[in-house]
Amino acid sequence: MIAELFLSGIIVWLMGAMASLALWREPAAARRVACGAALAGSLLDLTASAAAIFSASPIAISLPFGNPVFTWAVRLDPLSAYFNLTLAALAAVVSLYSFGYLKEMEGRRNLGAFGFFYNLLLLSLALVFTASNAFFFLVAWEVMALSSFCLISFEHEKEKTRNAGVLFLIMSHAGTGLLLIAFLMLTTASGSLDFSSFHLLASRMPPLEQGAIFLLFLFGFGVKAGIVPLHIWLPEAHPVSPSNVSALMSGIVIKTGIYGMARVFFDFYGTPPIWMGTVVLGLGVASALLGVLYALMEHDLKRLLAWHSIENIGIILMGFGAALMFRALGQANLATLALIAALYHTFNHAMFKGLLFLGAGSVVQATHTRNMEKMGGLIRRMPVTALCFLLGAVAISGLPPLNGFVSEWLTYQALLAGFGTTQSLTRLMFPIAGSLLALTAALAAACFVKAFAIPFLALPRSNEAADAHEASPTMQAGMAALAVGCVTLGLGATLFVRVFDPITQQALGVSTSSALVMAHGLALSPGTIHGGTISTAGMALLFLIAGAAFALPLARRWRRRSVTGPVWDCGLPGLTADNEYTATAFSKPLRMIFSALYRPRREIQAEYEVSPHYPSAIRFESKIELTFEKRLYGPLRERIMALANRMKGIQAGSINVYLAYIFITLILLLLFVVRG
Amino acid sequence: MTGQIIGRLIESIAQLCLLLAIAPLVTGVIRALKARMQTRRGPGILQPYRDLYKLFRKGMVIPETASWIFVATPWIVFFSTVLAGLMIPMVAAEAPLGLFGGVLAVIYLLGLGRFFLALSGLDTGSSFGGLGSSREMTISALAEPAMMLAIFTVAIGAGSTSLTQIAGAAIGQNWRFLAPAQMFAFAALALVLIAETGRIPVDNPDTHLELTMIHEAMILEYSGPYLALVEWAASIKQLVLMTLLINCFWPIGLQPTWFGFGALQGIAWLLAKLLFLSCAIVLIETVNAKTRLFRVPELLAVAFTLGSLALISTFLF
Amino acid sequence: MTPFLDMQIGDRIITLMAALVLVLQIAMVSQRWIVVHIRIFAAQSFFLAMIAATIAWFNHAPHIYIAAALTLVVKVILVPILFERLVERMEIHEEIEPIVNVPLSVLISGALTLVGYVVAESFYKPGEPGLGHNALAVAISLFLIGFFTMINRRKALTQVLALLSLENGLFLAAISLTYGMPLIVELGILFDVLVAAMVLGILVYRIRETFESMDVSRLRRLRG
Amino acid sequence: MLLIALLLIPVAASVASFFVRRREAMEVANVAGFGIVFLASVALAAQVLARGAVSLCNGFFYADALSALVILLTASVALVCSTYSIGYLRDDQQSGALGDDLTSVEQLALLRMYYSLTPLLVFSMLFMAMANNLGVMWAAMEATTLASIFLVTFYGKVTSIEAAWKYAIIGGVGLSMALFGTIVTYYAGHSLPGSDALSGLNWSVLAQHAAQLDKTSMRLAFVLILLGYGTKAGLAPMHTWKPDAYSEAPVPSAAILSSALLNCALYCLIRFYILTSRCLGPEYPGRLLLLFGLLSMGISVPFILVQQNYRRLLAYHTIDHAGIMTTALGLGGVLGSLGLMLHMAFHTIAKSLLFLCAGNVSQHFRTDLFSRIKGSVIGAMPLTGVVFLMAMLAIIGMPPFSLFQSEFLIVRAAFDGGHVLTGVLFVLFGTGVFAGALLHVGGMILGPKSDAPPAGPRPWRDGSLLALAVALVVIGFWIPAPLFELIRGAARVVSGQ
Repeated sequence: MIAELFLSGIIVWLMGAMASLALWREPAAARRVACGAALAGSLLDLTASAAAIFSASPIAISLPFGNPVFTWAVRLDPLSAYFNLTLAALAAVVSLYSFGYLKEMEGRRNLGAFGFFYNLLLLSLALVFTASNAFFFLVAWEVMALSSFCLISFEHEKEKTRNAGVLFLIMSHAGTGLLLIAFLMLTTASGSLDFSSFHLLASRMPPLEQGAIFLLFLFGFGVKAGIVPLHIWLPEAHPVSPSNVSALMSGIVIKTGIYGMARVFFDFYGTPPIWMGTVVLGLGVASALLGVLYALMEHDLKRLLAWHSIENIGIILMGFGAALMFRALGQANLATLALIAALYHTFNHAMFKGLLFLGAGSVVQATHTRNMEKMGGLIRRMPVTALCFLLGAVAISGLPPLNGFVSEWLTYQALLAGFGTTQSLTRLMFPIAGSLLALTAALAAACFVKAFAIPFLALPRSNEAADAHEASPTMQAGMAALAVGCVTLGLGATLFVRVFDPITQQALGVSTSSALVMAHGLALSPGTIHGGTISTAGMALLFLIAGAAFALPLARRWRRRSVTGPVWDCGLPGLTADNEYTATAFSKPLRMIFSALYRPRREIQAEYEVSPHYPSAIRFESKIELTFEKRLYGPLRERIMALANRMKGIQAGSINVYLAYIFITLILLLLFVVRG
Repeated sequence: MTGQIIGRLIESIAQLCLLLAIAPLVTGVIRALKARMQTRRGPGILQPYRDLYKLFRKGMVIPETASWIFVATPWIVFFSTVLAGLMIPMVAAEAPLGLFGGVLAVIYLLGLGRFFLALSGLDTGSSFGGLGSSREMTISALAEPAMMLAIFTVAIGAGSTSLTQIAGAAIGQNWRFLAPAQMFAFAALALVLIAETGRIPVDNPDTHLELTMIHEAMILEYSGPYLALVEWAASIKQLVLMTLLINCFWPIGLQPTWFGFGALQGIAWLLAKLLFLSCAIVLIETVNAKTRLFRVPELLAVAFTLGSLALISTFLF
Repeated sequence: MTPFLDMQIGDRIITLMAALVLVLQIAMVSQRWIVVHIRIFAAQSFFLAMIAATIAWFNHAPHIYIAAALTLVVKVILVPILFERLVERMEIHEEIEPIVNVPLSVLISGALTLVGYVVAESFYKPGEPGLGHNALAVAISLFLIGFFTMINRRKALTQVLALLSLENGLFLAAISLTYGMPLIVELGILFDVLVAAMVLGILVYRIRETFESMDVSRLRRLRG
Repeated sequence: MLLIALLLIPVAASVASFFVRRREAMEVANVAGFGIVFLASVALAAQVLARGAVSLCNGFFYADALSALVILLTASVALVCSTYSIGYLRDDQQSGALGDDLTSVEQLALLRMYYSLTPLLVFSMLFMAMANNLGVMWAAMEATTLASIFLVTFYGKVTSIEAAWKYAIIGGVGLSMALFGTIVTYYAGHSLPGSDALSGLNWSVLAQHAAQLDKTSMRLAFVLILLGYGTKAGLAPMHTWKPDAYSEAPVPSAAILSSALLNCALYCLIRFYILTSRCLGPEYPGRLLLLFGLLSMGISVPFILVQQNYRRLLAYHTIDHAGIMTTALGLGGVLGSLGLMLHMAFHTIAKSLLFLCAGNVSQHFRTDLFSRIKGSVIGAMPLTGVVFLMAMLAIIGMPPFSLFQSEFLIVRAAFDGGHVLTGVLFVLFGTGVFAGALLHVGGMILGPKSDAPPAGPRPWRDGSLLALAVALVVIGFWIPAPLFELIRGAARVVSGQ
């Protein structure tokens, strides 16, 4: 039954892809078919994976493709099903949103091709999460990369877009190379390509190979997940693609890297040596911190969100790292807690990052710019979008009572409990990581004050912003759905954690949701001996009561006594948008405090008319330096290109030289023959 | 079962009243002491109550550029602060709403309030508001890791982030705070408290010079009842943090439960300790001058170092 | 006369002529005039044909006679005539200027001969009829020296000649090692050589036409 | 009988188009001839599948699965290229690309040369594939060179003559080394019974008694053969002629050279590899092949990274893939040889497709340089653009296209065989090539629409393009069972098990 549902979902996506490609001459029809099929397929997949998580035994299906050498086999075990659930939940909403979002493009762009690749992306994602042998996994993996590439470079007439797409595909392919090596090392050991033959295999290998495979997998998947320092493609590629695609990219595509790591760390490895966990934890902290720090300096709304994806991937990796370390320390329960925290955050991030990107999409479509400095005051023109975006911002900043808070709280609990698990110096890593997580969260909050306030609040900063209009109904519906998702995942945490039982059972042989839920499902506890508890539902309840009992009546009473007046403008008549605090100004203190990292450059050009004290116009520009791009990748690229150019001398055009190559080779080989 | 719930309810209401009642008092006391230290006569310690009363009865001016965020913020700030206040042990080790969240929840609830306060600062479009929000978010972000380290140290001692557990573990061993780890953590948390409550040398609560003010700049556009709410919330937040500090590190007189005469004794102890801490704060405020904004990170770096020292010393001793 | 004696005489004769062929090859390396170059090539091919004939005589292998005859026809008569015609039509007068100067290239060809002998040694098995391994050494040396000459020449035509002399080495190897390949193979190979000579001749002609020179070291437009 | 037909029809086509007067007649002769050849080759494949190796004229002709596969691939490429070249040459004739100052008679002469040489080229390739005698095989190989030289000089440009010269000289040297190798092989077998007969050089015979061959001679022979046929296959460092020849020849001929002729050269290598590995064990030839294979792959990377001419880019891709297949051969074993054969089939399709796309582009934009292409290909001619990008992605080993499967097999073979370094280098070079190709081709195909007029209809060219494109896509998901059996049979021939 589940198998049929899953397969039908796949088939619907396939049909949608083909149909919309066939309809490329009728944009409207193509759009409806593409989005409709995507939506239907997602719903089918949603039910299938929801059922599959709790099904007694994994569901194995073999697809009728390939050739005698390679089989295209998929298996839905709880882990796959969970990620599939994330995918389907997000994809359904995004497809709904796309109905309205794509309408703008009708006639201007080839929606048939878009629909094709869009459905193909969903299809390949589902297959990545469920592929059950190394070969097919890589095929799905690359198809996913390919369709993402085509969607990223959908607006390929812009050079920035082209470069971003190419950079993405090249880096992703390099990562695939690492994966290929790692998988084949395992295959050589097990003699089969099937994932089931890799189960706990890696831990049985000699330490050196074990470490090599681990690192290969970590970086191979890390490229896709966008961990520092392999992240450089992410802030380029996510902003330039259409916003519904960005939502998918940030929401789920980068999660394939997380899925791969989960699969490797908790399925292929039994009890890994502790250094592995340490490495992952360290990378997680670095990604989280750098991601948010760069996000703070960003004034391109979508780029800012892209940087935050790096940050959240870092938070997820902290959970993984902790889980690995706990496993090495033999703390199955704590490992479970950390794993749950990571997986929970994965789902949450899919929700609120999807929501934020959809919101950004509506804003960009309304204002025709991605630059926050040109927006402002949108909360009046786009109230629904604003509300949804606000909820997303609160959620991603990890503030109660929404879902981001719950998963970050679980992460804290795991890190906190870690201190007691060992006497060695490594225990210090846990609290340090915890405090840096706190810093990250606080900076994220600061960043989202900016990201919400500058575009949505105060006065519009440009004409486009002034006459922006609210998004179309389907788009609103999509955003609203995700907002509701964020709220429910926050308040219903105690219900949702039960989902993890089968996964942790499969991965670690522990299922703890009963220990996590307290006070009849009112409160959530880390399940450690006497850890603290939280009850997001309780908080929300109190807020509601208080609001209903005091806020509303009093507010109504006070409104009678209130008048509206102008803002205090220091006596200078008339407050205009020019007086407003800009995003650049908002992030200035942090730019100065972290200048060691940013190396900011500023240019000020002022034009004077009368005296130098009264400039008629001032142009202020402030740039920061992206360290990795400038210090690591730039030089690397130049080196390689220089080397290649030098090697071109081999083909210098002289036939005598060409003959000489052959001659020398011949002599050498002859001597080799005689000697050997 | 129901008995428990009712018990919790009573505790909560009691603590709620306590919070609302003595929060302005603490502010008042601090102001008065400060005046005395500066050999001014200064306002009486009940001045804050008068201010609130007056403000609540005034009308108010809503900026025409403001959106519903501006109106919603005071409520959210107030409620989240009060809710945080109900999660900490004040009189009894048993925090009334301990079930709803521990120390992390407290911090994040305060964070929620700050988030919306900053939004409202930017909502009006006045550049003062933006200035205030930007500085507030920056400083609080930098304060966060130090606070978290200190709290971790304490929580590790108690093996829990539940304040009930922490305080409970502290009960009885009244001189525990002499342990190096505790002292470092205390120092760290104290510095954070100064930063969070916007006191000299980080911020100056009673000035309206745009160069120096942070918190005041954010709420510059508020007037009447909403200003009252925000100010009240600010003083409650200050009370909460102070209580957190003293009851975690210095649990003398902390009662096991709210019921019985112990409660009164507990309240007395609480007030005494608050008074002591206020004196300390006043001392600090008077002997220091407000530092430049870009010196604040150094202060918080010190706090962070103290926090990590605390950790390491728990690790050593 | 016993076949044994014949064998020895045959060996002597063959070795002698092989040596001559080698000398001619080195002479080609040091040669400056194209026409003489062609003639030396003809002479060399003639001696090869003779070697073939001798082998055929002493080993009673009639089909080698055909090979010998064909060599005579193709390499001693047809190809040289073809090339001399070409030289006349293109009125080439300038002398060959090699890339490596003459004395050095002669030394190098000496060294290559050494290599040839070293390689041939590994084939020498005392058990076998002696006829051959000397000749093989010469063949390999011819091959290598011819190759070196190709590298060393600038003129298209001389490169072709060098290529042909290099193939002479192959021919010598074929007959001396294995008393000739199967006939049809020989025919095929010789036919190919002939066609190759013609094709290359035409190419040389067109190069001359388009570049007003035969200097192939100037053909350096296609790079990278 | 089939074999004879396969040989006679191309000759007939060649002769026919040499004597007819009108262009259409030549076109018909070519297309018809290659059509029949294709059918015959399919029939041959079927026969081989049904009854194993076919042999004729007491073993002078010999066709096992390996030959059948090579013949099939050659025939199909020839057919597609013949249909393509109709449109291609007509376009050239109208646009005056044949040479501006040519009279119609001279143009016709050029066309005649093309249409009569191409069948000869195909003929010699087929002949080589079914010749049992190694000497004859060599002769046929030399014939391919001779037949293709004047295809390279087709445009009569300065550069094309230069290219032809390098092709001829280097090819000549290479083949003489191959001949030397053949002679030594013959010598190695001269102790066998009946060696001085014609069959003494028959591969089938030698393969049977490979064990008795003289070891030292085989060592020498294999080295010479490797260098010789390696030159034709374009293995580094004997690859230098390739970019020149491929970028100067008319596109259809370049397509044939880079796909079919490469197969033929590898075919010869394979035959000798089998002999040598049976005589000396697989290590000795294996290591040498790995060396040259990896070297070729490595050398092609920098040239692809900084290439400015897309036809030369394709040429370096061919070098890269020659390296890949040589590596596969060197790895040997069941996996290696299966990977090799699959890759040969897949590469033939993809590479010829790429050249045909390049032909369309260069005829529309009148340049071979990336920098000179204004706007984007996909804007000017969507079909070509899409297919080009697709084929490029396929050739750099992107799933779901088929080449990924074969390369996966090859790398797996490397790891299974313990050649970890080989596997790692393989992946490394693969990534390098991927990056280079994507940078250039992506930039060329994608981009804003140029204001230049879009290309008109090109039924012949686009038809051939589409046919190959469909084949390329389909084969990635599903290989017809008989074809797969044929490939597997060929792999068995290589691995001997």
